[in-house]
Amino acid sequence: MNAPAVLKAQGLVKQFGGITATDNVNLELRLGARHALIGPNGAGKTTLINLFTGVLPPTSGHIELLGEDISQLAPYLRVRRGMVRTFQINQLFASMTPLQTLAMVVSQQRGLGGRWWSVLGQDQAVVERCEALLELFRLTEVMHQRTEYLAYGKRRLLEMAIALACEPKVLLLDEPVAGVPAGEREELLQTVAALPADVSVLLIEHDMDLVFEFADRITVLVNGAVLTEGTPQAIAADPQVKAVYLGHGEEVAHG
Amino acid sequence: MAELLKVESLSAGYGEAVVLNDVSLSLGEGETLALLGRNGTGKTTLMDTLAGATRQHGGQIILGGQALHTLPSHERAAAGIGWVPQERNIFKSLTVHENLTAVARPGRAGHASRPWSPERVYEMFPRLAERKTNLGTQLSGGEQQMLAVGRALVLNPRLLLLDEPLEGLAPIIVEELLRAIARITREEGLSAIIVEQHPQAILKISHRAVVLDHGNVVHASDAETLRENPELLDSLLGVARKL
Amino acid sequence: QDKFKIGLILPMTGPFASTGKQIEAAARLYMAQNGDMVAGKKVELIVKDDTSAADVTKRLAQEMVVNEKVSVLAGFGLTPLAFATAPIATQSKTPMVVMAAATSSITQASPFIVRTSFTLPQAAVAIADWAPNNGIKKVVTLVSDYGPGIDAEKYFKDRLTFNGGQVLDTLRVPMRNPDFAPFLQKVRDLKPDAVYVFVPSGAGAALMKQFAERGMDKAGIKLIGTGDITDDDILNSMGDVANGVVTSHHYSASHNSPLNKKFVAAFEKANNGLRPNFMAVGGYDGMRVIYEAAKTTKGAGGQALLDAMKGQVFESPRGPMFIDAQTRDVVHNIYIRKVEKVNGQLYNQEFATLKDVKDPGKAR
Amino acid sequence: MDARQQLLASARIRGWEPLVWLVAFVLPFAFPGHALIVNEVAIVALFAVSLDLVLGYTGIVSLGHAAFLGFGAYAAALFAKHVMPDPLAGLIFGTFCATLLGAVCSLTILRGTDLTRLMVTLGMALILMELANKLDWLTGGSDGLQGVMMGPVLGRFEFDLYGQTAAWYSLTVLLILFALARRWVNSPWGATLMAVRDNPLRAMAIGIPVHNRLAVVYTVAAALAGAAGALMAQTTGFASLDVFALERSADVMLMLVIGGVGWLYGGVVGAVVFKLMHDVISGITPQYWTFWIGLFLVVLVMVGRERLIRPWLWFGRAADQKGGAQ
Amino acid sequence: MLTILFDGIAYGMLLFILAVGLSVTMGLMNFINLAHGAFAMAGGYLTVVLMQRWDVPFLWCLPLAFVGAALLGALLERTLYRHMYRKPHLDQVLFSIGLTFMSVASMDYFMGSQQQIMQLPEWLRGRTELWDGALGMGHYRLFIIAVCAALTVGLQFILAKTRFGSRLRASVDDARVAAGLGIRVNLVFAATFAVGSGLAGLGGALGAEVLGLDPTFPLKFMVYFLIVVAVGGTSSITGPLWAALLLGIADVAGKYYMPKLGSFIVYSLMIAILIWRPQGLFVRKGGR
Ligand SMILES: Nc1ncnc2c1ncn2[C@@H]1O[C@H](COP(=O)(O)OP(=O)(O)OP(=O)(O)O)[C@@H](O)[C@H]1O
Ligand SMILES: Nc1ncnc2c1ncn2[C@@H]1O[C@H](COP(=O)(O)OP(=O)(O)OP(=O)(O)O)[C@@H](O)[C@H]1O
Ligand SMILES: [Mg+2]
Ligand SMILES: [Mg+2]
Repeated sequence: MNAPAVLKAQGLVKQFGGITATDNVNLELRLGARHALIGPNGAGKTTLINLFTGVLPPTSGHIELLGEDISQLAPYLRVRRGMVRTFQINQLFASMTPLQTLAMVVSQQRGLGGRWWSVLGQDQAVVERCEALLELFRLTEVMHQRTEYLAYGKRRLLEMAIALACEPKVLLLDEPVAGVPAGEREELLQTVAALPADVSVLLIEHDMDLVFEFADRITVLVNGAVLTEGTPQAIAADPQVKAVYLGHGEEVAHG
Repeated sequence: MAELLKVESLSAGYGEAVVLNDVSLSLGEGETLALLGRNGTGKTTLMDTLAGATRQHGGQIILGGQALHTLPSHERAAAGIGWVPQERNIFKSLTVHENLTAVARPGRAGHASRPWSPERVYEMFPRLAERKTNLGTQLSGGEQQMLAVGRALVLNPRLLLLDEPLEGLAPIIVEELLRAIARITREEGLSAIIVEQHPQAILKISHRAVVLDHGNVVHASDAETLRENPELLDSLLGVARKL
Repeated sequence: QDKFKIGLILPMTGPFASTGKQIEAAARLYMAQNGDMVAGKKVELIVKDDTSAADVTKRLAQEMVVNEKVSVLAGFGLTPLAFATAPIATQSKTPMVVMAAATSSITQASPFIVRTSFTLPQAAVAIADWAPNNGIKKVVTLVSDYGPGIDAEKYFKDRLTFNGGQVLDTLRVPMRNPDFAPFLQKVRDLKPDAVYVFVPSGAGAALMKQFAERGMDKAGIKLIGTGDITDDDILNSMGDVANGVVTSHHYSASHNSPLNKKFVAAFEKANNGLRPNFMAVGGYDGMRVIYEAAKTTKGAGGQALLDAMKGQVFESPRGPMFIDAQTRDVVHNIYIRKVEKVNGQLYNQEFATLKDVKDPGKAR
Repeated sequence: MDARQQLLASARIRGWEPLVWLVAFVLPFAFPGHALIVNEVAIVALFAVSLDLVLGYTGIVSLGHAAFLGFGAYAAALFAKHVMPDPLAGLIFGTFCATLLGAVCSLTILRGTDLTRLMVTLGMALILMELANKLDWLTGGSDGLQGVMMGPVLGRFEFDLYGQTAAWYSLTVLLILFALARRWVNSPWGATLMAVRDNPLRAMAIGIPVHNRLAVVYTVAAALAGAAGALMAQTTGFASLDVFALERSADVMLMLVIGGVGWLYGGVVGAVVFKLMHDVISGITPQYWTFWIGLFLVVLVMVGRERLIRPWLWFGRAADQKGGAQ
Repeated sequence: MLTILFDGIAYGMLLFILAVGLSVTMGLMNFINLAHGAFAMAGGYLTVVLMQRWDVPFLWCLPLAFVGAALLGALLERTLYRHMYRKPHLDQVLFSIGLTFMSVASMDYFMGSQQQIMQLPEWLRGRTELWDGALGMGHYRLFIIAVCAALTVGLQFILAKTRFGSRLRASVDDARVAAGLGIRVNLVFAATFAVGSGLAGLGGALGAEVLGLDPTFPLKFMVYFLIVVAVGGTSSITGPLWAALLLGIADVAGKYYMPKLGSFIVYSLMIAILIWRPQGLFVRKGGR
C-alpha cells in the first residue's frame, strides 16, 4: 500500500447553515486504487464528492490532486486535470441523443472542443470511440433517441458512459449502478474495475455485495466524519460499522 | 383474502406510444406483489398508470370495487393509492415537513391502527426528523428516498405503489424498511406493489410475483415459486452474462 | 393616372395612437366635406401605422412613393420619424405635409416639407410673453425629456428671461415616468410663482392631478404651459383640477368662429362625440393645403405641387393662418387660454391673441 | 444509419437551402417595389439569428438584445457621418463596437435565472437608450441622428430609392454571417453549447468552461446584432432612439420563437412570417393590426408550430410527452 | 425630507400592488404571464366605466375590479392558460404577449385610445401637512399604503399558514406527481391564477389614478412589474414588497436630488442588485 496518493483531502469541512455535512475529513485515494466509500444515508458522501469536484466550496480544508492544491480551482479545470465524476441523481443533456452526447464529450476530451470550423463527427477516431462506448454500455440501440425519453436504467448507463468518455485518471462514482438490474450490475462494475491500473476509482455504493467484490479498500463515513478505514474484511467484521450501517440481518446485503 | 386490486387488459403509454399491452393482474387485501422485469420493460409505466400519470389506452383498473381508470389522477389518491415514483420527485421548493403535510390525508374510518401522520413517518425515519426544515433539494439521495416513501404513507393508502424504493438506501435502512413493509401489510391490511432490481430481497416479503417483458406479463405466480426457483427467475429476467 | 394618392403615415398604435386617430378622422372629415374628387382625379387616402420606428416609417414612405406613386406624404406624429423620412421627400421630390410633429427644425430637413400643425417655440414664446405681464416672474420649467420638450423649455426660458422674468430651475422628466411626485415636490420647494409644463398630452392629466393633490395651487403656485397639457381630447374628463389652468396654443375647440363651430360639430358627429383637438386641426388644414394645391396644379405632383402649397393663406378652424413661402412653416395666431366650464363642460377659453406668430426657431 | 452519418446529418446542407437563398436574391430584382421589405426582413432576420445564438443555443433569455442592434446602428451612422461614408468600413466598425459592448455585457449574464437575465439585459438596453438621449450633442438626442450620407457599396453600387442595392447588400451580409454561424454551432464547440444549455452542472463536470462558453456566445451574438444594426442605419441613413426600444427586443424574440429556437433558420423564418404578416395586416387595418398579430401568436402556441405547418398532424399523435396529469 | 420618503413609499406600494399579482402567477406558479398588465387594465377600465356610467362609489369599485379581473382570469385560465403550464417558457411568452396585443387592440376599439380619467371621492383628494409642511401626505397615497399593507398581511397569511401555499408550490414543482399524490392541481392553479388576476385588477383600479389609463397600459408598465418581481425574487410575497419599496424610494429620492440622472437610477440599481443577487434580493433561504 505504498502507491502514491493521487487525491488527498486534508481537514475538509463543509457546513450548511447549522448542519456539518463534512466534518474534518482526511482521505487519501492512492494511484490505481479501487476504493469504496460507504456510510449511512446523509453521512456526507455525495457532499464529499461535491467538494472534490468543486461543485461546492469547502468551508475549510484542502484538496490535493496529483500533488497540486486544487481547493480554489474552477470545476472544469479539475476535470481537465483528470478528475471525473458521476452523479447520484442523473445529470444528463435532455435534448441530445446518447450519440451526440458522447461525441461531444469525446471531442471535448480530445481537445477538439475549441474547434469551431470542423463539424462534430468529422473526426473518425472520435466516432469510433463513441461506438465502442455505446456498445460497452448497451446503448447502441437507443443511440438516436433523445435522452429525456430513455428508460431510467438506460439513462443510468449513459451517466456512466459520459464519465468514462472523459478518460479519467481519477474516477468518482456516486452510486453508479442504482437502477441497473441486479444481473448487470456486477458486469458493469467489472468494466470499471478493468480500467487501466493507473486509473484510481472512488466508489460510493450501498449494495454491499458489489462493494466487497470491487473494493480493495473501504472508508466508512458517519455523520460527516471518517469512522474507520480498512480492508473489506476488516470493515465487514467491524461491529461499529455493523451497528450504524450494515445492520445485523442474517445476511450482509440485500442481494 | 378479499380482492383489492384488479387490473384487466390494461394498455397504456406516453403520447401515442404504447408501452404496456394487455396487462392483467390482481392482488388481495394485505398482499404484497413483486413486480419484476428487465430495464425498460414497462414496470414504471405500469405503476404510473395505476397512479394515473400516463396515457391509458384501454383496460380496467378496479380498486376495492371502485373503477379507478375513469378517475383523474388526484382522485385516485383519495380512493386509496399511495405512490412512490421511481425518481422520487420530491417537491423541491418545499421543506421536508411541508412535503409531508401538503399531501397528508386523514386515516380511513374504521381502521384499527394508528393512522399515518408526519409524526409517525418521523418515527420510522428519524433522519427525516433531523432534516425537517431542509428543502427538498437539500437532502441526500437516501433521505429523498425515505421522504418519498413517507410522503406516500401519509396519504393513508390502501395500496402502496413502490417503484424501486430500496435504491440508494443503506443496508440497515433497507432491512428496516422491508421489515416495516412486511409488518404494515400484515397488521394494517395494506397492500403493496413493489418494483425492485433485487428480486431476492423483495420476493422474501412478497406474496405474489409478476414478471413483465416488453409490456406484457410473461409470468405470474406466488412469490414462493420464484424464490425457490432461481434458474427460472434468471431466465425470466433474461439476466445477461456478456459485457 | 386618374388618382391622386395621399400617403398618410401616423402613429395608429402605441402611446400616441390618439394622435393618429384624431388626424385620420379629421382628414376623412375634410374629404367627406369637400368631395373626393380634385382636379378631376379621385383622391385616395392610404393610411399606414408608423409603429413608432424610424426605419419602418422610412420604408413605408419609400414604398408609398415607389409602389403607390403617392403625390403627397403626410402625417408624421413624432419628430425622429419625420426626420428619417425627409430624405425620401427630397430624393423623390414628393411634398411632405407634417400634420403633427412640432419640433422647430423639421421643415429644414428637406425643402419638400410643409407644416400645417404648429411649432412648440410658437406656443412657448407666447406664454413667455404673457406671463411676466400677469404677475408671473419666477418660474420653474418642467418638460418631458425629448426633442419637443427641450424645444419648449429653451424657447420659454430665453423669452422669459428676455422679458425680465426668471427661470429658477429647469426640470426634465424622463419619457417613461409613472410618477411626477419628486419633480412636483422639487417645484414646490423652490416656491416659484408658476410652473411651466410641457408633457405629451396623455401624461398631462396625471400631472395636473398630482399638482392639485400636492396642494401646489394652495401654496400659491400657478400652472402654465403649452396647450398640450389641456388637450381638448381629454380635457373634459380631467375635472376640477384643470379648471383655471392658463396655456398658450394655436387651437381650442371652443375657438369662436363660425368655421370652427361647423368643424367641431361635424367632427363630433362623425366620431361618436369625440372632441377634435389641435392634432385634428393640423390634419384638417393639411388636407386643405393639399387639396387647394392639387387644384392649382390640376393634379400634378412634385415641385409644382409644393410650390402651390407655399404661401397659401386661408381661414382655418383655428383662425387665420398661412404657409410661409420661405420657411414652408405654418404662421398663425397663438391664443392665451384659460380652462373654464361652459355648459358644464371644460373648455380652453381664449382670452388673448398674439397675431401671426412665426416660428421663432427660424427667426434667428 | 451509422453513427457517423447520423452525427453529420445535422450539419449537412439540404437541397432546399440554396434554393431558398437563390429566391431571396432574385426577389429584389423580380419585385423591385418590394426590395425595401426584403431589405428590412434580411436585417431583422440577421438580428433574430443573433438572438437564436444566445436563446436557442445557450438558453439565455434576453429582452435587451436591441442594445447591440442600437449600438451597432449608432456606431455605423456616426462613422459614416464623421469618418468616412464607405458602407463596408462602417459595417465593420459597427460590428466591432457591438462586439466590444457584448464582451462587457457578457459578464452580467453569467449567473441568474431566466427572469434575472431578462431584466438585466433589458436594463442594459434602456440605459443605453437613456445615454443616447442624454448625449444629444453626439447622437442628436431624441430627434435622431441626421446627416448620415452613405457612399456606394464597394465604391460602385449606390443606394437607390427602390432599395435594391440595400436589399442585396443586406442579404449578402446575412448569408455570409449565417453560414459562419451555422458552421460554428455544428462544430464540436457548438455541441458543447447545447450541453451548457441543457445542464450546466454536468457540462462543468465534463470539463466545459461554462462561463467562458456563455460569454463567447453572447459576444458573438452581440457582433451579429451589431452588424444588423449597422445595416439598418446604413440602409435607412438614419439612427434614432427607437433602435434601443423594448419593442425591438420583444419583436425579435417573438419572431424567433415563431420560427422555432435552436436551428438558426428559425430566426429567418420568423422574420419573414412576422414582417410579412405585419405588413399585410397593418396595411388592411392600421389601427387594430395588433389584435390579429396577437391572435396569431395565441393560435400558434395553442395549436403548436408543427401542427400549424403540417395540418395533417392534427389527426395524428398528440404531442404531449410524459405527463397528462389530469 | 420626510415628504420625499413618504412619496417614495407610496410609489413603491403602488408598484407593489401592480406587481403582486404577477409575483403570484409568475413567482409562485412559474408561469411567465406577460399579460398581467392586461388584467390590471381590465380592472382599471372596469372602475372607470362603473364610476362614469353607473356612478358606483369608488370604494365599491375596488372589490368589483378585483372580482371582475379574477373572473376574467378564471375564465381564461380554464379555456386557454391551463394548456400553457407545461409548455416551455418561451411559448408562454409568445402566448401571453399575444393576449396582451389582443387586449390592447380591443380596448382601443371599445374604449378609444385616449387617456381615461377618473374622479376620486372628495375624502381621498386632500392632503395632510404635519410639522409645518415637513411631511406632506396626499390622502390617496395614504390610502394606497393602507390597502397595500392589508393585502400583504393577508396574502402572507394564506401562503404561510395554510396548506394552500405548499400545495401550490408542490403543484408547480411537479404537477404530475402532485396530482398522483392527491393534490387537485387544476383547482389549485385555477384559484391561484384567478387571485393573481384579481390582484392585478385591483392594482389597475388603484393605480389608474396616479399612472393614467389608456389602452397601452399593459405594455407601458410591463417593465415596472417585471423589475419588481425580478428584484424581489419569485418565491415569496414579502420579497417583491421590499423590492418595490426600495425601488420606489430610490426612484423618488433620486429624481428629487439628482433630477439630471433621471431614469438611470432605477435601471442601474436593478442591474447592480441582480448581478449581486441573481436570485433576487429576498429569496427563501437556500431555495429557488
Ligand atoms: N444544500 C444543502 N443544505 C443543507 N443541507 C444539505 C445540503 N445538501 C446536503 N445537505 C445535508 O447534508 C447531509 C449529507 O448529504 P449527502 O448528500 O452528502 O449524503 P450522502 O452520504 O450522499 O447520503 P446518501 O447515501 O443518502 O446519498 C444530508 O443530511 C443532507 O440533508
Ligand atoms: N416520457 C416518455 N416518452 C416516451 N417513451 C417513454 C417515456 N418514458 C419511458 N418511455 C419508454 O417506455 C418504455 C418503458 O419504460 P419504463 O420506464 O416503464 O421501464 P422500466 O421497466 O421501469 O425500466 P427501468 O427498470 O429502467 O426503470 C421504455 O422503452 C422507454 O423508452
Ligand atoms: Mg449521496
Ligand atoms: Mg422504472
